[in-house]
This record gives sequence, C-alpha cells and structure tokens, in this order.
Amino acid sequence: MEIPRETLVLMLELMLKIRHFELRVKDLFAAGEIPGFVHLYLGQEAVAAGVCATLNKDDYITSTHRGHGHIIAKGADVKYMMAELYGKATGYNKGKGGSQHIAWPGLGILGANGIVSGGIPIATGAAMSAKLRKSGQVAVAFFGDGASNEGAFHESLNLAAVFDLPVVYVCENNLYGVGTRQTRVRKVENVADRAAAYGMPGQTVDGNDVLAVYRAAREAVDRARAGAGPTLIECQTYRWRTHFEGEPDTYRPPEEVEAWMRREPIAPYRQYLIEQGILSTREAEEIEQHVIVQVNDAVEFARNSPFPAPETALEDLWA
Amino acid sequence: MEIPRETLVLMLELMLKIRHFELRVKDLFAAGEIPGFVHLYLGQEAVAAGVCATLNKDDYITSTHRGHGHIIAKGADVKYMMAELYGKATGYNKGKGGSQHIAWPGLGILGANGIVSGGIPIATGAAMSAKLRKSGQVAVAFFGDGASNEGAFHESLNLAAVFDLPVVYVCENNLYGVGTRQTRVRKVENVADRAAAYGMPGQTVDGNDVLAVYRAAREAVDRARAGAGPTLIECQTYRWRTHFEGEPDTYRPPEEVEAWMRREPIAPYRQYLIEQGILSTREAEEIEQHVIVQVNDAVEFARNSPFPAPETALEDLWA
Amino acid sequence: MREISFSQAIVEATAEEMRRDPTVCVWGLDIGPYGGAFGCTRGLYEEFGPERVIDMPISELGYVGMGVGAAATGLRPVVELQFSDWITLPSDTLINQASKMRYMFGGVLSVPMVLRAPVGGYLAAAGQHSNSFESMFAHIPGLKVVLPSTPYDAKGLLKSAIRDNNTVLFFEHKKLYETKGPVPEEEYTIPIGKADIKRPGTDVTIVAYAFMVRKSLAAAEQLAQEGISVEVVDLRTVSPLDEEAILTSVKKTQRLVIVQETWRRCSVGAEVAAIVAEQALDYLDAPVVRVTAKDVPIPFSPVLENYVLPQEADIIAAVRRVLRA
Amino acid sequence: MREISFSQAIVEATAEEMRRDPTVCVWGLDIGPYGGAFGCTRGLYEEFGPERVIDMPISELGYVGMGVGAAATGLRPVVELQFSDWITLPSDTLINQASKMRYMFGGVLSVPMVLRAPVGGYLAAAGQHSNSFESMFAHIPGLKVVLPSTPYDAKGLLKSAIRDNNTVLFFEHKKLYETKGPVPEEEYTIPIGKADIKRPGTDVTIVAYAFMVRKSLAAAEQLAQEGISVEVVDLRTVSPLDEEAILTSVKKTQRLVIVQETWRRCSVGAEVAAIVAEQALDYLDAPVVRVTAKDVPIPFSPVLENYVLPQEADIIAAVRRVLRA
Ligand SMILES: Cc1ncc(C[n+]2csc(CCOP(=O)(O)OP(=O)(O)O)c2C)c(N)n1
Ligand SMILES: Cc1ncc(C[n+]2csc(CCOP(=O)(O)OP(=O)(O)O)c2C)c(N)n1
Ligand SMILES: [Mg+2]
Ligand SMILES: [Mg+2]
Repeated sequence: MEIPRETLVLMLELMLKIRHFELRVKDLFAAGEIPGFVHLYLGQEAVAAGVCATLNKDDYITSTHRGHGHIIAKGADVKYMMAELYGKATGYNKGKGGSQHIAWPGLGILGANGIVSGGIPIATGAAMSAKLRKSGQVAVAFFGDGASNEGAFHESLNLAAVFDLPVVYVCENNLYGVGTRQTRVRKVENVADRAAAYGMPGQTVDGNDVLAVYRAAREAVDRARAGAGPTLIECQTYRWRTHFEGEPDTYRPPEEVEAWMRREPIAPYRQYLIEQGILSTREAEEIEQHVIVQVNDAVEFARNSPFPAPETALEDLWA
Repeated sequence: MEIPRETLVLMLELMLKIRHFELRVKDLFAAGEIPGFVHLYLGQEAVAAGVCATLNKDDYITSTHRGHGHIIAKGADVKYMMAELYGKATGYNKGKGGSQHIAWPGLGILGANGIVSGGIPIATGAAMSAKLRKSGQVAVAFFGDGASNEGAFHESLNLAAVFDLPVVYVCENNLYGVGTRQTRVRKVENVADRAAAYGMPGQTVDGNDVLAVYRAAREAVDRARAGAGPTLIECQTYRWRTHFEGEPDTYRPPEEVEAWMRREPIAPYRQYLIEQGILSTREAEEIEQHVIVQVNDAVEFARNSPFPAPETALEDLWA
Repeated sequence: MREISFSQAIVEATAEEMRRDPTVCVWGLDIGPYGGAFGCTRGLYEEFGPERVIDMPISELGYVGMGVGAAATGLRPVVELQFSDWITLPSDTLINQASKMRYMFGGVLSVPMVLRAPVGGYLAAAGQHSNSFESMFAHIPGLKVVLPSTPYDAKGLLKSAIRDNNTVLFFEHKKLYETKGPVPEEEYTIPIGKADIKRPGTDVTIVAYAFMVRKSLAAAEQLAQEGISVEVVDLRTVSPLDEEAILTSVKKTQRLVIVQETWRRCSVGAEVAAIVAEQALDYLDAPVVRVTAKDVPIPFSPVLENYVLPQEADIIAAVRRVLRA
Repeated sequence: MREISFSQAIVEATAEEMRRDPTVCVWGLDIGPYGGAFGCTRGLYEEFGPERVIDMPISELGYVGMGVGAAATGLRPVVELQFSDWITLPSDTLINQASKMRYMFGGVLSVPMVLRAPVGGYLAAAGQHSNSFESMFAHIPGLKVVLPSTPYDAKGLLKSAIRDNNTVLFFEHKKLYETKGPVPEEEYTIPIGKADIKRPGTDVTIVAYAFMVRKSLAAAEQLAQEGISVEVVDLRTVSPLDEEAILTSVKKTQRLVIVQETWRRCSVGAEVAAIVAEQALDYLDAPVVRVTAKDVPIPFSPVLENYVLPQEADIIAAVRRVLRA
C-alpha cells in the first residue's frame, strides 16, 4: 500500500499534537486549572492518527471518555478544545460539554461520550444515514476493550453487518478498563475475534505502529465506502497514565507500564520518516515546535476566554 | 451415550403432554376462554423435552414468551398452568402472571418472560448463585433465534464464560422472530457460531430430534455441573403456528410450513421407541391417553376454579 | 367529515410526512411488508420501499441508538417499538444521549427522531406488556412526550413530531388503535405542548391524557345527567406541559381531579397537582384528587387488572368527592 | 461518639452484613482489590475473598441481571454501579424484572438485591456523570429507593437494605462520600421508609433528601439568625415515601418548601407537593415552593452547573417567599 508523503507527515503531526496537548492537560489539571475529570490519551496516539488519516473531513467519528486524541486527529482546533476543557464560553461546546463531551459536526465529530459503548450505536446510525443519503461518507466508532463487553457493541456490530453499513469499529485495546485487566473479563484472546460472530472481517493490529493502524484502517474504510460493509479493527496499545488523572496506579505492574512506555509510538515513527528520507530531522523538529506553539496558544486562548454567562445554561436545549 | 429407558419414555411423555396442552390451548383461546395473548410451542416439543430430561428437579430454567413447553418439561402440573392461563386464583401464580409469566421455584422454574432475552441474565445469575453456594445446580436459559441479537445475550454469555458458570444457553432457532426471517437480521449462518466470541463451546443440533437435543444437552449439563463452564446449544426447529394465536400467517411460505410439519418431532420418535422395543404400541398409546386425560382434567380444573378476589391484586408485591 | 381509525391516522401522518420530506424513514420490528404489530405502518413499505421502511433485528438498544446517530446526521427516523414496555432497553440512548446531545454540545447538532410506541393496559397482557412509562421520560429535559387520545390529535401531533427538530416520544394507547374519529382530508398539524379542552364545564376540572380522556369523557357524560358540569382537559403532551391550560381551567372550576392510567408516585399527575399547589393554591375549593393505577404491577387476570387500573366508576367517585369537600 | 466518613459507613455496613450472612456478596466494577471507584468496598476483597467480592466486566445489563437471578435463588447480592447515570443500561432488569417478579409470580419468589450507585452533581462531571434518577425509579412499584444524607443514616439504612427481601436502590451522593459524622460502634439499623427530622422548627417545613439535606440545614441555620424557624425533614427513602412525616410537619408549620437536586417534572418533589395538595390542603398558608435543578441537562462548566443546580441562596429565597405569601 502506497501512502502519500503528505499523509505520512500528517500522521506524525497529529500524534505530536495529541501528545503535547495531553501532556499540557495533565499539568494544567494537576495545577487545578481544569475542572472535572480528564482521561488522557497519552500512549495511544498512533490509533487516532492512523485511523483518522484515512478519513475525509465529512466522515463521521464517535469517541469516548478518552476522546481528546480522536478529536484532534479528526481535525479539531486545539484552541477550542482547550477552552472547552476549561469550561469557557469559547469552547467548542460553550463550556457545556467539557472533556468528555466535545462534538463538532462540521468535522464529522459526533461526540465524545461518557457512557462506555454509548457512541457505538450512534456511529452505526450515522453510517446508515450516509448509506441512505448515498453521501459516500464513512463512520468510525472508537471504543475501548472494556466497551466490547457491552450489549451496545453486540447489537451495533450485528446491525452494521446485516445492513452492510459503511462503518469501521476501532477497538483500542489498552489491556485495562479502569483497574480491571481484560483477561479477567473476556475469555477470547483478541477483541477482533468477535467479528466472526457477526459475519464481519476482524483484524488485530499493533496499535503503537501508526503505519499498521493506517493500513488496516485504509482497507476497512475503502471497503466501507465501496459498500462492502463494516470491519472490526482491534488496535493493541497502552495508556501511559492511570484511568483518569488523579487515580493512583495500584493495579498495573510497573514493569508493564515501563515496557509499554519504551514501546511508545512517536519516536520510532519519526525516526522511520527521517530514515526513509521523508522528513529531515529539522523538518521533524519544526513540526514539533509548531504543535507546541499551537498548544501554548490554546492554553493562552483558554485562559483568556470568558466563562459563559450563567444564564446561557438555559440555552441550547431545544432545536 | 447410553440413555436410560426411563428417560427415553419420559421424553415421549413430555412431548406428548406439551403437544396436547398446546392443541387444547389453541382451541380454548380461539373459543375466547383464555384471555390475553398466547404464543404456542407446537412443533418445538423436542427441544424442551430433550433439554429438561437432562435436568434435576432443583436445576433452574428461565423461559420466554413461548414458555409452556419449557414449563411442562421442567415438571409443572398442567392443572395449575391451565388455571394460570385462565387467570384463576388456583394458577401457579394466582392469575397475576398468565401465559407469559409462569414461575415455580419449587421446580427451578424462574419464570417465563415477556421481554425477549429477559431471562438470559437471570439464568446466568442463578448459575452464579449455584456456583457460589456450591449447590451443584445447573441453570438453563431458553431463548429464540431473535433473542440472540439482543445485548443481554452478549453480556450474559461473556459473563458466564468469564466465570465458568454452570449454565447452558439453549437457543431455539425456529427461523423467525414474529414475521422477520432470521437471515435478514443475522449474517452468520448458525446462532451457535457466536459461542466462539466468548470462548465457549457452541453446537447446532436438529431441534426436532429429541435424541440429538438430549445428547447435546446431556454433555453440556454434565460439563456445567463438573465446573467446566457454559455451552451454547442451538436447536433448529420450527413453530407450527403463527407468532401468537390470532396473527395471520402472511410471512411464511406455505410449503415451508408444510415441510416442517411433516418433520414434526413426536411421531418418528415414538416409532423409534417402538422399533427399538423400548415401548409397545399399546404402551405408547397409554402414555398419550394419560396425558390427554391430564390435559382434560386441567381444563376442568381451570374452568371450575374461582377467579381471584379483586383485592388480592394488592397482595404479593412485597416480601 | 370522514372518520378513520387511530392507527390509520398514524399511517396517514407518516406517509404524508414521508412524501413531503425524503429524509423521513421508518424503522422497527416487522414494520415492512408485515405492516407493524398494530398495523401502524401498513402500506408504507409498498409505497416507499426498503430503503425508507426498514425492518430491524430485535435489538432495541442498537436500532434506537442508530436512530439517534441517523437523526444527528441528516435523517428523520421514525422508530417504532413493538410495545413501549421495553423502552427500558434503549433508555440510555434516550436519557443520556438523545435528550442531552444538543445541549451538551452547545447547540451544534440536533436529534430529530420520533420514537413511536404503544402503551397501556386493559388487554390482559400482564405486567410486561401493559405499561405506560411516560412519567419517567417526562422527567428528562430534552425529550418531548406526546400521548394523543383521538385519531385527529394523533395525526396532527405525529406530523408535528416528525417535523420537530428534537427527539419526541410518541406513545399510542393500544386500546385507542381501533377507535375511530373525524379526520379531515386536508393537511393540518397540531402543536406539541398544547392541551385541548375536550369538553368544557364549570364545576370540576378533570385533567387526563391518552386513553383516560375517553374514560373521563364517559364519566363526564354520566355526571352531566345529574347536573354536574365537568371540564375535561386533554393534556395531549405531557412534556412540555401546558401549565397555562391547566391553571386556567382550575381557576375557573376551582376543583381538580387528575386521571391517569399509570402509577401515582412521581408521575404526570403528581406534576399537575404540584403545579396547581404552587400556582393556583388559593383558587382551590377542595383538595386535589388523583385517580391512578394502584401501586402494583399490572396483573394478568382481567378481574385483577380491572381492579388495579382506573375505571369510569373511579372517576365518577373522585368527582363526587371533590364536589363534596 | 467516633466520627467516620459516609464511604466508610458504607464499607462498614456491607462488611458487617457479610459477616452476619454468608449469602451476602458484592459485585461491581473495580470493587475487588481496587476498592471501588469511591472507596466504598475498601478491604472487603481482603476480608471476604474472590468468591464474595467479584469484579465484573463492563456489562451493566448482564451483571445487574445476574444479580436478580442470584437474588431469586438464595444469594443477597449487593451490586455496585460505578455511577448511577448508566442505571439506564440495566433498567429493564430493574423495571421489568426485579420490581415485578415477585408480584407477577404470585409471591412465589423474592429478589433481595441491593443496587448501590453514586448520584449527583456539583463536581463539574457534566451531563452523563451528574444525574440523580431516583424519581424515575420511585415511580415503579416493587422497588425501594433510598438516599441517605449522613454517615449514620447511610450505615443503618444500608444494613436494612441488605436484609430487606425486596430490591432496594441505594443512591449515594458523591459529595457526601467524604463527609464525616458520628456513627456508633454498636450495631444498629434504620428502617427503610421512615423520614427523619434533621432540624425541628415551627415556621416553615423544608422537605429534602440526600445532599440537599446539608444545603437545607445550612440555609436553616442562616435563617435562624433572622429568627426564622425552619423544620428540615429528611425523607431518607423516596419510595416508599413517609407521607405521615411530611403531613405532620406541614400541618404544624403550614408552609412547605421542597428541595431536591434533580429536575422538577414528575419528580419526588412533585409527589410531595401532590400529597400535600391531596391531604393537607387546608393547612397550607402559602403556595408550595419547589427548589430544584433547572430544566436542562447538567452542564460541565462550574459557573453553569452552579446556576442549574440548587444553591443555599435559592433555598433561603424560597423560604422567604413562602413566608411572604
Ligand atoms: C456504561 C458505563 N459503565 C461504566 C463506566 C465507567 N467507566 C468509564 S471509562 C471505563 C473503562 C472503560 O474501559 P475501556 O472501554 O477499555 O476504555 P479505556 O478507559 O481503557 O480507554 C469505565 C468502567 C461508564 N462511563 N459507562
Ligand atoms: C425486548 C423485546 N423486544 C420485542 C418484543 C416483541 N416480541 C415478542 S416475541 C418476539 C419474537 C422473538 O423471536 P425469537 O426470539 O426468535 O422467539 P420465537 O418467538 O421465535 O420463539 C418479539 C419481537 C419483546 N417481547 N421484547
Ligand atoms: Mg481499555
Ligand atoms: Mg424465533
């Protein structure tokens, strides 16, 4: 599979943007600047970047509680994201949503979701909508390994298979749902093994290898767009941080965390691009500097933005 | 597998009892004697009989809207069942439940259920209870092909597999859910193919062959009781009647109905028992006469029983 | 004016909206060639074909959830549940997704889905096929909840529901499906959120909705023969609630009986009583009386069911009670 | 008397009942070695081991349904949801199975399950992690619904809930977990269904429950400084509802303010107002006033959330209003 240079570079940029955004959110949350709860995507950058690099602007995604990465990768502006995390009026969702509920239909982002598995039927419905409207759009549902034990997973995958919907199910298997190791809540080795129960192709890929993710997603998205139906892709990865910021890590062996952090997705990919002559070291550096500036600007933007007027709490319920 | 004579004969008796009970209910419903809705089990007798013949009295079952067969096979007295269908005070459930909600824990019957898939988690929980109480009991969840598209199916089978629960999932695949043919709502050929998604053995058997059902159930129940975990058994069968009594049959090809009625489960089995010298023709006749008398008595019992006093409607809510 | 049945009114409303707007589609169990368990989609498959009239697997969480996703992306799905009793299964979709998405997302999208579902008892259908759960959903901001009582209202309200840019739960009482009433040939709509005075009167206000409107009208008719003038206010929509209509009537009659089929605790009837206790207390000449189901699941046996569910005689007794007080 | 936290009271109640009765077991997400998302099962795994303290997959419909099956067959599962917001997912189990099984089956079995789940807002947790759905479940006959406001009540009520032979929903407010209060070392239980006067008074009755009891007490304290005597009735159980306690207090003070965190329509507060409009109308010297969440989902941004959820100042204003009327 030939991957255009532009896409190869885009994936690095997206991963770096996610990384720096999340590192900053981590610190800002610890400093008490961001209210509520945050679930960081650190370590899983290759999944969002590899999948979203295969999508068009008007393709749909649904995301999860751990959604920052997907939303950035789908093209969101970190300024409005950061403002949303701060609960500011200038955020994507006017401060009403926060970290777990960012949506922006203009980019096909149908929402992060606080209900585990909550986005899966919604993406499936968006795919049905695309199919019936003959719009050529594809929908992607991102969800975790934990979500694959929910009924919504089962019902949605069956429905998508039955109707040959243009949807790709991307399971980010990071081995844990909160403190529960997947092997204690699922007997089959791979989540992708479940695809067969719906008559749908399933594939397990290294979720820390952005090229592997991209290739699997490319194939699935193309299939979907061609009307050949849905695919389940499992991306094996790991979250660097605990489930949410502030949670003590009592349940993961430190060696495991360290081993996975050594296997982080960005540095080797950057190295690969440089070795392949796709980027110079300097260009790579510039990309990184650029996203750091973007993230810094986003923080400034968020800080300087006003809180919403309290009465705006009564707006936006009815269409 | 050696099947005791007593069991072989019991299965014939159970099938005949279900058959005659249901034929009678059909007529009584048509005559307006039975209120509400009834979903008949005619044609599927071998499944209930074959499965329940492997169970002990204190083993559990959960049943469905089409539950008369399971309940009879699990040992219920048709008198109290018929009275329940009539809404009489002498029914198993004092007229509060009716056709879709017969339960009798003394026989391990945890309830027919009006919610498609509603009994599956309950049976799973009964199995967990049996396991934790180390009682040696096994639970069986009966459900239809249609129910296997529900989230409760997925979640329950996964839970049972994870905890190696002593439960057997018996899917009665009668090709339709109401007017919807299974092939339009499921891509995999056999429901049993879904077992693999949970790391559980699955098996498809001829649900009109009571011996095949018995053998599969025997093995699964023994496995469960031995602590080796759950099994999914799919029994391929057919309902003679429409989904509920009174529904016009607009959706099934008449040839299909006729072909399946020719493949009905009782006559060939009776023939087999006679040929094998397990029963004489006369004995078989006597068994049938006996169940006919029981059903007749049940109708008389139901007819002669009083309706519950209206105020008893306020009883039985709280324990 | 011609008379058609309630279920025919549902079919007509849906068909007209499907003709008007190509994004309207119908999903549910057995709603295609089968025509729906209660005949409310009869003929739609034949007219609009398999892309707009889609038979679903028994997967309520899945296909109602799909309805939300489709509604957020350009379709207007009219999704049918075979009975409303298992609205419990897709309730996360309704309560945590559909009702909240527009708001949580700061108004950037909307979820114009209609969920149609039969409610109610009096059919010996027992505890899992006789429920009326409207009160639970009326509690949730962001959902509209409609329960028409006549073919005329059913048609006009369903058309409004389909055109509404919000999620609307449209509950149809099973005992109403075969009832007939006048429905004009010409197109019309009825606004969601407006009550209707089904019978004007001066002595007592009865607030009711859905099948209970019929029972209340029958009771009012009987009471009229004794010279008691009952005003019957049909809520038609229980969320949003037409507080003004309730208060206007109560201020006029100064006596209030609330009639609903379902249980009393935390219900629509409780809300109506609370609104009056807050906003028209001084007008009340007698304590409010609620006629509701008794506090148990709906039993199967007709003798029991009739005891548990409100009857005309209960309504008459309630009116007498508020008049005596 | 020693003081312990609300979450510690939950742990103690559970542990004591597990020691007393070997059929009591605890199921949920991360409730084993992890100790529960809010620490309410800390130490149980260590004491009772993996057969009685069982970590579940994220499968709410499945494992709550299992709880029902297990409760019907000899266990007493105490099932935890990590947040009550997704009680929507197993709601069929609660609404169509657990609550109805005993009744539909004519009393031949019972479902002694406790479902514990955190409720409530004020934490910037946004629309899907800040809900209080007790009103919806209080509507359903056959479920008991408990919401304690103090560590003492939490412990005594949870012990009663575990011993109860019916299904009990036990909602714990997240803002209460870390609050401390006196809890005796000796064993005690508190009956389900009994309200408690948390502060006696003569001028106005405030009916509240859960976290709103604390806010109401703070408001009462402030009002006392102006010479206004507020009686605070803590419902503790919203189903069954202690009508007598409500009526007794209202008959005494003749003025009623109802304070609840969640939305108003078809809510516990509506029910309280309705009961008073039915049974104590003549005692009321002023219209009833309800202090509730505004009619929108809970927004994320603290400035918005604080505007939507009831504040002490709102309670004080409401009391002033009923006194002025
Ligand atoms: C329906 C539901 N159940 C439980 C939770 C609490 N919860 C939030 S995230 C999470 C873990 C999800 O695990 P997984 O799907 O693997 O995603 P990950 O956090 O690992 O990215 C849980 C249990 C929830 N939000 N929704
Ligand atoms: C949750 C739910 N959805 C839909 C229904 C309506 N309904 C009752 S039986 C039935 C068909 C069930 O099909 P299947 O599971 O194959 O059982 P069968 O009737 O064929 O025995 C349907 C759709 C229901 N009772 N519960
Ligand atoms: Mg995970
Ligand atoms: Mg079937």
